[in-house]
Amino acid sequence: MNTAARTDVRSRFTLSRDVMQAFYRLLGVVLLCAMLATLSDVFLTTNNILNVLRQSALLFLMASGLTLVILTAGLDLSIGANVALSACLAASVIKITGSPLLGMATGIGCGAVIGLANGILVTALRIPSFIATYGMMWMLTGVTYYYMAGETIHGFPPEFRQLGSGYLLGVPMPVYVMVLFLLIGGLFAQRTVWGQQIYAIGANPVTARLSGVPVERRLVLVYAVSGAMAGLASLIILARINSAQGDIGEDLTLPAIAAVLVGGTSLFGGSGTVAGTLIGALILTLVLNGMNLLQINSSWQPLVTGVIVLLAVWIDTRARRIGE
Amino acid sequence: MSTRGFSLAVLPVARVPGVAIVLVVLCAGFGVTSPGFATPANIANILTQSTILLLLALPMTVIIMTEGLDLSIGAVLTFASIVLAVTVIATGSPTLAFLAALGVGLCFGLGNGVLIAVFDIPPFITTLGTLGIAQGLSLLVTDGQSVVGIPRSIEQIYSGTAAGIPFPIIIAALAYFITHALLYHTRFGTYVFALGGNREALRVAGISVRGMLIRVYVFGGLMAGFAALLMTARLNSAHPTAGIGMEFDAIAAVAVGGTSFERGNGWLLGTLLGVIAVGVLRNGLNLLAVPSSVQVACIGALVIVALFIDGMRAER
Amino acid sequence: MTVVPLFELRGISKEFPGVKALDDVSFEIRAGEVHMLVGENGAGKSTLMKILCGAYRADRGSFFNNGEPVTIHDSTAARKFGIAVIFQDFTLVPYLDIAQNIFLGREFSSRLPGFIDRRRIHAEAKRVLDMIGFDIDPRMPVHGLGVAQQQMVEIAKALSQDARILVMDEPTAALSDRETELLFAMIARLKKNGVAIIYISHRLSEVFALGDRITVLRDGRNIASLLPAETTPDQLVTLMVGRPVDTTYTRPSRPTPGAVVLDVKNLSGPSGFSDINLTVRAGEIVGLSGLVGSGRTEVARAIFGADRVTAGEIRLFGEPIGGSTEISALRGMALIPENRKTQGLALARSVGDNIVLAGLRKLFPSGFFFPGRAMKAARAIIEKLRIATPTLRRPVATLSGGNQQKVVVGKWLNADARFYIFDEPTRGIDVGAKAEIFRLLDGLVHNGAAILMISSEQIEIVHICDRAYVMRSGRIVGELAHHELTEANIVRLGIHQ
Amino acid sequence: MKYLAISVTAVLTALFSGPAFADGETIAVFTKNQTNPYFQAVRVGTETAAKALGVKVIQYVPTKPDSIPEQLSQVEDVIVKKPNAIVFIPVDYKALVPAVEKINAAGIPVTNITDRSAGGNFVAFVGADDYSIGLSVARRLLKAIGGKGNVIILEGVKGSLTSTNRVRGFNDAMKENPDVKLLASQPANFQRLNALQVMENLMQSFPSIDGVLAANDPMAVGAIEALEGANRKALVIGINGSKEAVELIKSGKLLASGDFNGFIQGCIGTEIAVRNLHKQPTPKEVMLKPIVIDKTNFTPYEMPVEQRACPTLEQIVSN
Repeated sequence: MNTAARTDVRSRFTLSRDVMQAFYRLLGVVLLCAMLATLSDVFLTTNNILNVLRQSALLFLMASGLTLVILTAGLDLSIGANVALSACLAASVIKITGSPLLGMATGIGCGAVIGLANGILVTALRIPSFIATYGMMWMLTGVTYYYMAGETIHGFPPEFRQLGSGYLLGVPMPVYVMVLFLLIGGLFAQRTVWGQQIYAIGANPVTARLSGVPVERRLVLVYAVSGAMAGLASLIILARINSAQGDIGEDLTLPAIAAVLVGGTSLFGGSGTVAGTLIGALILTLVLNGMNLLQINSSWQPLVTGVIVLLAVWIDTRARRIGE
Repeated sequence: MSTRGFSLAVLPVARVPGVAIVLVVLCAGFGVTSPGFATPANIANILTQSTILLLLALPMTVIIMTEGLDLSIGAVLTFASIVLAVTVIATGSPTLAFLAALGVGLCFGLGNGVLIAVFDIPPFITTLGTLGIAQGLSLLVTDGQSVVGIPRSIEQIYSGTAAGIPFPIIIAALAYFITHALLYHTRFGTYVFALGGNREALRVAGISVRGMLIRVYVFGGLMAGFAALLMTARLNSAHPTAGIGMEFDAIAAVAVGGTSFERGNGWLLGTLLGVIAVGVLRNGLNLLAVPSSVQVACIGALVIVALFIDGMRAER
Repeated sequence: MTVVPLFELRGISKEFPGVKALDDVSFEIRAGEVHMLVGENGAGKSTLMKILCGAYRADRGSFFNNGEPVTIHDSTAARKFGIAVIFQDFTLVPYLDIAQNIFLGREFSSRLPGFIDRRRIHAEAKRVLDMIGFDIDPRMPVHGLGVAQQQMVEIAKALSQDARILVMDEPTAALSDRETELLFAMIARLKKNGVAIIYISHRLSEVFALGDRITVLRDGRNIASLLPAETTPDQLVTLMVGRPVDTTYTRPSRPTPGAVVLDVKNLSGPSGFSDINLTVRAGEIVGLSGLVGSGRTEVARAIFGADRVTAGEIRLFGEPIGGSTEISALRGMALIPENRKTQGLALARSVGDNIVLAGLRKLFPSGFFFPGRAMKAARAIIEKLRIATPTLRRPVATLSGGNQQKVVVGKWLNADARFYIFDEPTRGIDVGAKAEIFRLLDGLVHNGAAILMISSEQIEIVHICDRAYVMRSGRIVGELAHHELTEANIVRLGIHQ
Repeated sequence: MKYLAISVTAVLTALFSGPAFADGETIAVFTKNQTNPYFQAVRVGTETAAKALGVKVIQYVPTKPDSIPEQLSQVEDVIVKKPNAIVFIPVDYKALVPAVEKINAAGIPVTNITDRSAGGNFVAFVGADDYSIGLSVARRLLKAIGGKGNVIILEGVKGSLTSTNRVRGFNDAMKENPDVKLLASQPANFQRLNALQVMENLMQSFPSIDGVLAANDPMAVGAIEALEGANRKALVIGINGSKEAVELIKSGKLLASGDFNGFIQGCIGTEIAVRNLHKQPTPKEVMLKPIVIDKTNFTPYEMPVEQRACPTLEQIVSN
């Protein structure tokens, strides 16, 4: 008993299984990089690495919020549509007021409000998150289309565009944002009471409730955060492509979900990490980057992505076996 | 809770109203506001349009009852229809082509089943993966082009009628009754309820859970193959984007129909109503010339309202 | 006299990685007898039964059917010898009807291949249900049934396979007294029809009331096979535990009640209770007795804020509360729910995670979580409650029932709760551990806490509680002061006249 | 039950707020999606013309962008409504042939614009020749880089008629300039973000890029953003002559954009449909001249489409 006690004085509260998975996943990234490096001489250049990081930032920001939702055994299919609407609103606010800050506030605010709505549908109205957010996706898309009426908003002040295309000390801005939210997300999940409660809810909502955890409120929070992150992501997109269009968020949702799953977060809730999601986002981005570098027929992209998702999760299940 | 026999086994009590109410409201609303709506021609039109989605929603109901999911079904449909088109053009034999399409469905169904049952990969992820694979294959085979030049004999399957009833409706009706029989009158169906409700019960009864799971996904794949036939006949061609996103429409229809994602609590008739409700909504809005953007929002509203009503019912 | 046993296991041994679950156990069962199988959790009872029904394969040992040597390598083989098991967690499918459940996997075929003959299934099911005197429409879906009814279905299921040997694993654990009587009546009927019954139980009263023979397992070994007449409860427990234990835990001393901690007035709720009035004082253990289904759990949940209430008020330390488990927890109320696994614990998470869950807000008022501090807090609890676990990182699912229960209690010590509601604290816990749980309750009240304890075992109420309320069909029908606290009184109030 | 009432009324109000039909002739217009500005221009064109000609147009757009089955369903629904005429852009030029045949069978006159359908009978086809536009705008860029250097092509959605023809035009222009090297030709699905990321990745492989031929304006914009992000210079051309493109030309960021005038196509398509209804003679085919918009001639394009007036058929056909 004593020795046992001493051994886990330093050890974290997470199960060793998580560590195992993180290891497998990093291994995957390394292998992928090694492969690409041998195939393409430009892959390992600093520029390209920064480039990959910048591209993964967008995916990660959406996926990081989603990770929390999936930790509670929920799902948010509306983030793509959320990005679109938030981006369009933010864009027009910037256009009208000329104030980037106001625009950013709008984008994040809009995202958060949408998330809040999702949270209410799931908790107060008890609609399964899968369906609630699916319906929400359609409604948001409708509003976006209606609002944009097929037009494009473009040309934002340079200081705002720095957020997407700017550099600081030779590193692209989005990378800083990504790192920042990796830390915030990680701390929130691992080092706050709310984070712990979220894990508990994912593991067993009934127990959590009977242990004095305000399950409904935490769920609403989680969806709101997921929405806010989508809002943030929308700003990055805006700043990068310098324009907003109704279809901006299309086909961003499934990749984000894939990133979370490849990142080792379980759909059944209670286990997973934000850091894992970053790795997931990196893997998916690396694949696309590699394909462009090697100029592989883009038709291969969905196929390869699909195979990678399967592989990653299969390795997980194996890791769990060994872990237990 | 009523306790009158068989009906209970078929209808999850709390669920009955939602979709029915919505459907009635929609039909009443459109019937009043849009003259063209309540005509036999239009009703036939709505039903025909709903057939392909129904062919996907039926197996989706069964799959969801096993606490599973099949995100690949739309992409499999697409790939199957491409294979069908390519084969029929190459060989000129519709039968062979149809078998090929079924083959594709079978393979993907089998693949999903094995990955889920044997490799223990959660259905959502498995089928998300196979979705990518099917989509990729479709693009690779066609290079993004539609496949055209299909003999009329295939188109007949969609446009033809028997005794004034369009073939698609007959096929869909058959599919529905077959699925109903499977679900409520065969061992397969009984074990589907058990897969979602209590797998331990199956094990104790000495029935292979894995085998059953695989069968369920194979059923999904095969139905996708049938749907591919209708889709190809309808477009008189095959296109690598034709079925994109249909899996979510199907899942939504099932959920709207009152099948819950837990404990094998499913309701096949609800799925049928759900599919029709979506069809009626789209058709009615088109007849009213409602702007597309509003239509998009309405579809979302339909899904949420239907489940909202169910939720309210479930409370008491 | 030499009776050829209906079925016999000889020299059964079974090893799991690290543990010798069964060590040369021999066990025989005769036609028409009720054979009690007793022993602490982990003594090897369920392993033995799993081997009997073919779920596990023995490493060593032989089987004899009517004296003939046979082998049991899988469940179908076991079924061939008419061995059927009724597990604690039922193997029923909620959205199939009773008949389909009874014949699951053995459906009658109709002419069409693969199709089932529903009419025949229902008819046969009706016949079986009549046989056990269970009058219910076989077309009812199972999800609408109560625990007792589901158990009846399980039994019907077993008999429909013409079981000659019926294994029951703590069948009365979730039954009310009346349902228990029905069950016993049926067991008697089965005996007459020559069915042999292997009955696993932790309730000594049952063991002596029902058993024709008793077999005691301890640490995977067959300690004794004896007749009820030859032994006494205390001897039996000593055999089970391996050391003398007083089955009836007696509290060394009782603190004098202090101020009123909980005061409930005219509480009514939609979950099936009305006009509840009760008070609990500091230093008191107050019992809440009554039949299963009399509304005890519902009242507890409502007091804790887990269920809605429609009328009345709840005061904790004079402050009105209700409607929010969060507030209740913050104000120092604790609920130890009746079902550990589904309500008390997050089974997949670690022991440490579970222990700190309820206390998070108290331990980390800043809102920031520090694993180190959490570990310390958790370890303190583990030592205080003597929870047996190698590390804090072990999934709580791997602990024994007793230790799991301690974790659920420990959860609340961190939240420095001062009013505890225990709902069936000793369910599924073996005799040795029971005493420990009671010692724990005792300790709590001596530190000034107040306790409301729900239990179906009147004997526990009588020995542990200072006072007790008795409920019947959603109402409190009486309060028994310490001197009038007897099983007879509880039963008299509890059951319908 | 209260909730129920609320939700029901909610649906009703949501549903039956659609515009009612006006009397007089109605023309149903089919476009591919609600997100691409090009089709918005087309819709505006049809509406402007309709106002001028005193008819009513109703827009039908798939709720899922470019969804083949859905456009087919919408056609089937519209046939039930029997509008007087239809102006039609097929989501896919081959897969929608059955839809056209259904329209023909219903005896509704249908005018085809933008993407030439592979089958069915049309009153007329109004379009611009993707190939020659691609050719001429590519020539413009290749001339600007002095007939030599490294060029990248950003293709549209694989297999779409528009993309195929425009890229074919690009390639033929390349053939005329043997000294120009084609570094890569990758699809970016007509989308900004894709173009941006594809471009970013390609820039890693190719240190020197002189020109980018993008098959539509959004992709051109994506490429420009990518280049700016990496502080690299290259001439970029796009196609469509969208508002955004014109502004970029004005500010010198975009070299040129091929004028694929959706507005005029909308106008003329509608006008032909109406003339046909009035039994007036109509040309079987109207092809807009390939015009390259650049610094020299962008001014007329600055006016937002909503404010432009439709040219008459004669004006178009004559010049």
